[in-house]
Amino acid sequence: MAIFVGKETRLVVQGITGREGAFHTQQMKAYGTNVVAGMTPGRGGTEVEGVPVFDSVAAAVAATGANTSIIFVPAPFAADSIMEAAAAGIRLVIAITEGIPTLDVVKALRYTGERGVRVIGPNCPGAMTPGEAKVGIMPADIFRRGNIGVVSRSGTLTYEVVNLLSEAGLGVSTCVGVGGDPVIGTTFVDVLAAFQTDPQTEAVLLIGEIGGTDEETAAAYIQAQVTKPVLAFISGRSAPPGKRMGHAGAIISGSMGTPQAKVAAFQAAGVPVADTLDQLVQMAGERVRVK
Amino acid sequence: MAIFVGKETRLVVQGITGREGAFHTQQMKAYGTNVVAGMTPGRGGTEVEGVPVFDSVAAAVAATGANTSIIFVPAPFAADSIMEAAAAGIRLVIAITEGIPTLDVVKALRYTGERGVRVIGPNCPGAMTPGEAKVGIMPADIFRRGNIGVVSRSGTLTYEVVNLLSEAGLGVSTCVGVGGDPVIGTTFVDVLAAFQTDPQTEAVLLIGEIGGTDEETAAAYIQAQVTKPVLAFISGRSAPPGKRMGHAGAIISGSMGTPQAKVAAFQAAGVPVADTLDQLVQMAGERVRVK
Amino acid sequence: MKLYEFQAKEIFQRYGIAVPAGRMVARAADAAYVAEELGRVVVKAQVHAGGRGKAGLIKLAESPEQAQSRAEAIIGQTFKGYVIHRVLVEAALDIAAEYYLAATIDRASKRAVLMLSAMGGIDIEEVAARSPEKIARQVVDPAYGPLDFEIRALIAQAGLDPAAARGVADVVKKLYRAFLECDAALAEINPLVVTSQKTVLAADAKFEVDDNALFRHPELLGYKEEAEEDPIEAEAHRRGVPYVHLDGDIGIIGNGAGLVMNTLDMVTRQGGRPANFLDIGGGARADLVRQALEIVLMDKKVKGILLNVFGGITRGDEVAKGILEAVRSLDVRVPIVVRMAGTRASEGLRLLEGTPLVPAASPEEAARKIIGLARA
Amino acid sequence: MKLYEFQAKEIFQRYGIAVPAGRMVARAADAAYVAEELGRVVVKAQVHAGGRGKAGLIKLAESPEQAQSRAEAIIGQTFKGYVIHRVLVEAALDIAAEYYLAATIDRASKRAVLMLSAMGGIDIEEVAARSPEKIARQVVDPAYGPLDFEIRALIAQAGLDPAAARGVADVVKKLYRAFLECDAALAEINPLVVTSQKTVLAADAKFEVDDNALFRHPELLGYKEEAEEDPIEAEAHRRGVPYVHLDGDIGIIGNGAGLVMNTLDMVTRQGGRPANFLDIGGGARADLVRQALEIVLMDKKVKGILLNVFGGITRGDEVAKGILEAVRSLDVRVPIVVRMAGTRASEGLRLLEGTPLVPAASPEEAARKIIGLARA
Repeated sequence: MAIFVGKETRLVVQGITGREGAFHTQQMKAYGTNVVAGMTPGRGGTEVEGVPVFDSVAAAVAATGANTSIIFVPAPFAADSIMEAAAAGIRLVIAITEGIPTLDVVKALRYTGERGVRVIGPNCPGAMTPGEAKVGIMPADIFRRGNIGVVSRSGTLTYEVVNLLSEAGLGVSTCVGVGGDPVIGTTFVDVLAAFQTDPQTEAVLLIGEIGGTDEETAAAYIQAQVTKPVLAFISGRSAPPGKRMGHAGAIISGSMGTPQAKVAAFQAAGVPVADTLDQLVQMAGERVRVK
Repeated sequence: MAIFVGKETRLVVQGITGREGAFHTQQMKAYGTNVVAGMTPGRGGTEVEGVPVFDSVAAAVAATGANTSIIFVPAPFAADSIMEAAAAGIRLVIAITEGIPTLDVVKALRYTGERGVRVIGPNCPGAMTPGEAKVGIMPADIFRRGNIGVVSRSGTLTYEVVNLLSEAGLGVSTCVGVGGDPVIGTTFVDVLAAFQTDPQTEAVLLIGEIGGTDEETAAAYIQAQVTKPVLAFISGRSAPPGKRMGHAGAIISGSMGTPQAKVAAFQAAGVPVADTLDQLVQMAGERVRVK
Repeated sequence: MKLYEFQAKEIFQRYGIAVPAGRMVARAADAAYVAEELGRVVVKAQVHAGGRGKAGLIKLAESPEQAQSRAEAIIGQTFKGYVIHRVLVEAALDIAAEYYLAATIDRASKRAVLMLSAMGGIDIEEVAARSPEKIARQVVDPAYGPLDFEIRALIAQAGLDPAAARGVADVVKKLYRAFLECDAALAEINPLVVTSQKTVLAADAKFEVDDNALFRHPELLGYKEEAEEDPIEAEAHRRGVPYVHLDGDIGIIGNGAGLVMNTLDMVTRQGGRPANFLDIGGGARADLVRQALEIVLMDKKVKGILLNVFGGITRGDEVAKGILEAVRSLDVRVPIVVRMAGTRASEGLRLLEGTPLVPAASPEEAARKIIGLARA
Repeated sequence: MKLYEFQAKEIFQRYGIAVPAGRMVARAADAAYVAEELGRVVVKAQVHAGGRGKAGLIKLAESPEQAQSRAEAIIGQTFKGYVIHRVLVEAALDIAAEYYLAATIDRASKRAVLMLSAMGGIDIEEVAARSPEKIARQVVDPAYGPLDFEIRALIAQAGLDPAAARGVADVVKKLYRAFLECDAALAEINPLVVTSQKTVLAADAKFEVDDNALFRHPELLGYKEEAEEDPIEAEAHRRGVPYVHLDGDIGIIGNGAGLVMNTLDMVTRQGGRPANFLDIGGGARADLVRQALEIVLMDKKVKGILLNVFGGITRGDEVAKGILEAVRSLDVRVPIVVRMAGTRASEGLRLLEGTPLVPAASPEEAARKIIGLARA
């Protein structure tokens, strides 16, 4: 295990009987992820992809010792599912679901927060430690195992980076998509802190985007706490203010969240900022020895 | 200090400018309680009984280092006052106010609970360690310092016991009125736990009453955890079911809260139950050496 | 404040909980009129006491004529001390299942608790006593309200028909909202009926509001007028005096709820029967004592009064003066025993010597004296 | 979803926040009629864009005639790309103080935040940039909502007139309730006016609803109809396609918001101007690609389209087949460049050879190619 997910992961899939849930359960199992249980209310006792389904997360945890949950539950019910996982003793909840109302997320994170449960997402591609476990929806084929930590607010853009890394002969320790929503459970700083203490990770690629101030906070944190090399990229530099570019979080409001501010913050913190993903990967190659 | 209040108490009086607040501030000061601040929104900068008044508890704490609060704020605003005290860093809140809506108390105790703040009451006479501090409304004259801990759900009935103790030449370590409401911050068990570890206390008098199951819980706790002698008395034995005898908490509903159940629980736990207060005090005298 | 069934159902409807079609009537003839419209009906006495079914106060009527005769039989009856003035006439339901659902305060957890049972329609106290495991409970964290997964667990634990689960879950949420927003002490549906068409309705309803929260519920004040049935209690509450009417003949007045409760115990212990509970609270100002005596004497059964006062911060001698002043301003025709304790109690008792007030030094002595005098 | 000022004020009124008397009108003559009733009025353009005051779109009118001429001058104007169809005609206020009040989401604390400032009536972004200490903030714990003492601290920190504190506190509570219960992303009052009679009113109002929560707000759907002003965006949203209309001439389609955003960056970087943002999401099924192309081509300014797809779990060659199928079913008259990456991307690109679709291997190459083709 590099960070968050790995061989120790015992996964319960919430919403396993849905189309997405079932498909990705198959994909995750095929990759070797230890999927121990599924959960859909009213569907307890059945099986999906050979995985036993339970009526509640509590029952799944009791029967299988699941410690990690992935959420494919539809948006109106997803926040409740996050809280159910936390109440059942799950320690890490990865919420893939897109379109959860923000105030539902606020409530769910208040709930998980006081129970010390980590949430990644929502509206994220999940987390993956190549060669150990994939807890998410990322295409496994493009990943190579290695020593570069990747953290990103975007899904497909992350795949693109990972693909370029693999093409360049570089590999990933853990890849974490933190999600594109304005309110998310795990931020850049949380992931950077984990990479900093992870022996497998030698450098970190951070894929930020416009909106919010997570990148600025990350820059300050890197300067104060991170000794490993971090390289950054900011997406959405051409986006006009006030327009929401798909990600609910990617919106420039007033002077907040501009790409200029983010680039400046990283540069002030000594973090090189690449102009393109190609350049980012090239810079990574210069800083990391390939094992 | 025996328990909860003593020489270390630095008291802020919330609602100090009201009739009750001002009167009892004078009484508490006269007893020697270290009243360091008062608080009433909009009255900051004034003085009551020589005590400086602040607009907020936060300001009072910052200026005076108050660590304990007593609440005389009218019922509609009292729960907010309890939360304000907890937010400002006060560690013990004694809520005298009667008639706070139960759901307000539920909310306030949720708030103080997650901050590790103790609340005594509401609807209680407070706590008093004779010779050190009086944080409440009990008549100080009747108290003698000694080694008997007193805990009670009732106010005047407690005074009666204390008075009888004094007449019998016995004294009190700390007297705690936990309050007559159905939902209270500090229960018999909490107070018993504190008395058990208090070197000054040699025996405990517990004045219970009908309603709820605090007495039954206390009986089980005493059997398991308390080595000091405990003597009990149950008030309201003649009360008919379904009638609320002044205390909102003192109501027998169905099979819950009957005096028979409480007496039986204490007896099963080896706790003698007195039939009258005179008898209670007499039993106490037989068990405690007078210093 | 306890509400009548029909009032509780008004609140439930406001929160979207379905109830049977029905009308409240005070005249038996009107019951027939309602039954004309609704067909087969149930005629239900509106009274603040449980056990109506066993007492024959809930009756099925197959025809308007029968509805009228049922109503005639019920209206005017006295049940557990309450005169029945009205009946609720409701469409009879096509019942597939009867559940029990309630929200109340759980003292132990210091939170609200939801209770659900498949054993609906019968006395829940009996279920609680005999098979407590049949009542599923879910404590509600006030920070979040009842969460969907908690309600699912509650329903599963109670063992309800899974086909009814969604409908019941919906009622649970609405019941909690009504409980919270109306500052209830109890909100109960027994039975919660599932019809053969799988609709879920509150067939009966109990609702009790926290009196301390009435100040912020002007919308419920209309119910308050109707709620009080004992005329002396009603008058006492109008004057802001905590008075509970009991059925004995010894009036009890004291300062402090615990002290008064204990005084009742003492009188009962010595063979007397208290006529009431009355707490005058802190101190004992003359006007308050006067009010208290007036209220206690409204009960014509009272043959003697025991005044039990603890001189606390207010000193005993001052309390005695207040009592004397109050008693002198009234024409009291029954004996009064005054027991006084606390600060300067002996000085206070001395002041009563030579007055019609009989002093006593202990509760036992006071109880013995007033019982003797009342019997004389 | 952004609401118009008059809609936001409807919501505020529903939650008990006072607003000036007023009416929304679409014809200038009606503005005179409203002014007859209200006297001195303010005529305010209803448009989803800030800075109306500076642009002369909020005007005082002393008489009905002047109100009509003000409305005539405003209605029909185009402001920041929006045509103004309506004006709100409101009674002019007797202003003693102007404050700023808002509730929004604070990403850093992951909670709602209340913002209050004595610097009301002006551009709050300017205040935030120049003197951030003038804006008092209170993060709201969702477990409790804003507590009275927190609101008092907020008002004290903002340095408001203490005489207005109680009235403002009341509005703060109501604003938060509206924010919470309507699932708002932003609820703003600027200025919050205190009149010389010390009444507190929302003189202006902004309200933005979280689109993800609209499913549980049927009561707000009426506003949605009116909210969309760009016809192509409206059509895209009806089809459930995330499309944002921009003002360039290169249509952009891709899978994944981050990828599309980056594609826009690439085109801009190479000197092109994107006509839109369009995310087709996971995979690339033929019908979805077809829908996307139809929507992008509704914009007649589009001179070329860049399709940027990452073959992830769906393999590149399958994606290419989907795209080919979609394009063949449409009569596309502008050049299309397809850039493909990820799993089996080279196989996918090979399939496009010999078709009208122009393959590209990198975003840079794709951007360069489509800009060149569009200019040709």
